[in-house]
Amino acid sequence: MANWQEMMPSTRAYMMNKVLYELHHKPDHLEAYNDDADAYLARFALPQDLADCIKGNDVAQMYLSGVNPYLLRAHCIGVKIPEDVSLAALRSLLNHEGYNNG
Amino acid sequence: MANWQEMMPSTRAYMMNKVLYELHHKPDHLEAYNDDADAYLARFALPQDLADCIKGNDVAQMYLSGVNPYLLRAHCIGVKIPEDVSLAALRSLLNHEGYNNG
Amino acid sequence: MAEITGIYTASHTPVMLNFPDRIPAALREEIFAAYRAMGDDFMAGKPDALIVLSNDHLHNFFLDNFPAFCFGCAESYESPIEHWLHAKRRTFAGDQAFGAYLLQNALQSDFDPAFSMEMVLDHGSLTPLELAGIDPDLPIVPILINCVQPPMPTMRRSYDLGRYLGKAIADYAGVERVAILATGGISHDIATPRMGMVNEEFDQTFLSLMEGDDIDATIRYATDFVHTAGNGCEEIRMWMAAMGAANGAKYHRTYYRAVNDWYTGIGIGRFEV
Amino acid sequence: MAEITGIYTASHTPVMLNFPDRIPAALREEIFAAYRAMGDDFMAGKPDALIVLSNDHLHNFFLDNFPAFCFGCAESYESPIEHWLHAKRRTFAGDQAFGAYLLQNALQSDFDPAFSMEMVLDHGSLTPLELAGIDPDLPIVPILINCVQPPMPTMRRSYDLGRYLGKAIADYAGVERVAILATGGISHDIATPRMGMVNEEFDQTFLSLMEGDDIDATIRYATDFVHTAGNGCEEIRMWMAAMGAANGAKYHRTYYRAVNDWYTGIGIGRFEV
Ligand SMILES: [Fe+3]
Ligand SMILES: [Fe+3]
Repeated sequence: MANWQEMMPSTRAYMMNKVLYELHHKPDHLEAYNDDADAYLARFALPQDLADCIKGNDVAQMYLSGVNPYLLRAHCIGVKIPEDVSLAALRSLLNHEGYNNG
Repeated sequence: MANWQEMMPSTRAYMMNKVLYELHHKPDHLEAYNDDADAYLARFALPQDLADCIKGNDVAQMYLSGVNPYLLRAHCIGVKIPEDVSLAALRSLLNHEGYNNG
Repeated sequence: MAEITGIYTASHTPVMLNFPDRIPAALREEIFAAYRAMGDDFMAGKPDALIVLSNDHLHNFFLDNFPAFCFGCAESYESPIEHWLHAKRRTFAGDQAFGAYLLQNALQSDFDPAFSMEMVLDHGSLTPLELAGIDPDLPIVPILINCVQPPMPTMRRSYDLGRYLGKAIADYAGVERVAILATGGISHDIATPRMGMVNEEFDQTFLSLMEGDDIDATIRYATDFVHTAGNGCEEIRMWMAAMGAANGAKYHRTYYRAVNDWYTGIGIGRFEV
Repeated sequence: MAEITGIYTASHTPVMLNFPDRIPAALREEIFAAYRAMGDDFMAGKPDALIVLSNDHLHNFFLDNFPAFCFGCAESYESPIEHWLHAKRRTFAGDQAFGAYLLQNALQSDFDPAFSMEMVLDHGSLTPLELAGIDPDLPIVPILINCVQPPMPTMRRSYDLGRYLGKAIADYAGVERVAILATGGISHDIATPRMGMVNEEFDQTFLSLMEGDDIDATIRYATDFVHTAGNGCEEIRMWMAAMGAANGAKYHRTYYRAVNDWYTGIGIGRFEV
């Protein structure tokens, strides 16, 4: 049990963090993402599996990728993933072997 | 004699710093400034005297306003103020009472 | 030479504002009343300035330039920065001269803070000030500690920062009366599988240690057990800093509840300075 | 346990690349040859990694979040960031694991650096590496010290940071051979009325102190007289850090010229580690 997936962000986590950060802090980004998620994500040179789990609102997989949890939390609220859905997705990992290897 | 006009940036200096920083670091800003300096400067809630000395390439007055000298230097090169003109403007302040009160 | 009128610690969470209805109305009112009581006590000290010890939640700062400590040196601060936060916009007055003094002296005292002349404060600073009813015209100096992205400053270093602040405030001639609000914690998880599973045992032990006399034991407990109490619990770095500023003054809690449906162990208290 | 193959100090200035013709060709060739000689000596040590001690010139960092120290933890670094710099673009390899190690240990050792996982290095790092002919595939860890916007870390604190780095490098198992390049200074003014009036007397005294045995006297001279030698001279903080990492090893200059038409006292040297 640990508080963090990664004690130093990996480059993969950094790349996903950058998308989630810009999406909710740069003007017009959220609108562009909502209009066309694929086109928006193509702006970032993101590995396909990371792009897929963002686009698919796959909260569990985003968590396991090492994304910063505050960025993940803000993203869940910001793109209006229902609270009980995101909570259930996270809870599903409680006994997952990849949980909290930090 | 001191190395700095201000040992902590004043809010006025901050405002001018922000213009000179964004002008040379944000995409399309330099082009927008070159196209229409007044319109570009109007994006910033800048006191008129500060806007005037930027638009007028008044290197001496920018210096005295407390602008960060690295931002000033990059601006002089970036907007192609001739090297000998900016140097002469700065030199003209050597005996100015407002020089280096830091 | 400034006098410290009060040093307060209080949890914060955006859930209070975004999902207030996830808990019963009576509990919500009890919690809000506890924040108002802190605010009343706070204002009774008639401070001229407020040091807000808090943290940015990856809004002003990103991983391209993430500070361990950041001192605010602006004339004013807009809030909130979160487009999704259910809070009305407000502008806090900033005490720029006080911030610059604390910054300059910190650099002379072997601390290495970043500084900021423009920040839009997030819920971490806004929520407790809002709920406590603090006048936005009371000039603030935000001092932000990285609690949200490893690697972070240690608990002891955060305590040392507070020690520095206590001394520097006492030496400052620019204001007469200064309050400190340290906000964050206690046990909570943000966007992890444990979210909503508050570790009340951690919180009770931690609060008892805060109320005791053994500063080293408190720092050690915070260091060694924070991993059992959630990533949001890392924010007790601000409590460590408050304890440093209090320099041995007695702490007592004024409120505590483990509120699982707000995901947070909500603790409020003050030092007897 | 890594061995330090060499600790180098060298001035940098964009003028070298932007306005090379402001000085006579023979002088320019003499200077470029001195950088190449440093590079040859550097590569003869066969380092596996390079710590670049330099400073950002308000390109990556602005006053909304200005770090005193910033440790680079990226896999690679583009350069240069200045749209107006006459240099060809290149990408430096980064030693991310080494940067993370130095960062994490710094936070455990009572330093409070910011960290960055994405920076586009400016002329301060690029120029000396370019002129010295350093292979861009040699993995680097950029460590940036604020020398460009008061308030800044003290000369002594910069020395202490170098002391820390020297010890941490020696304890690191991830690479075998590490070089350090500290770049900045010596006397020069950037965009001030003194620009182009190099204080050669300061530089000669400073270099002699660097070559002597009295570290405290060197730090004191840097602290007390930097204001006579220009805002660009504040960059000798990197020389202080190099001196800290060298931990008493002898320094000798390999090149010095006061080059008024390049606005800079150009000094190059190395520690006998
Ligand atoms: Fe928080
Ligand atoms: Fe420089």
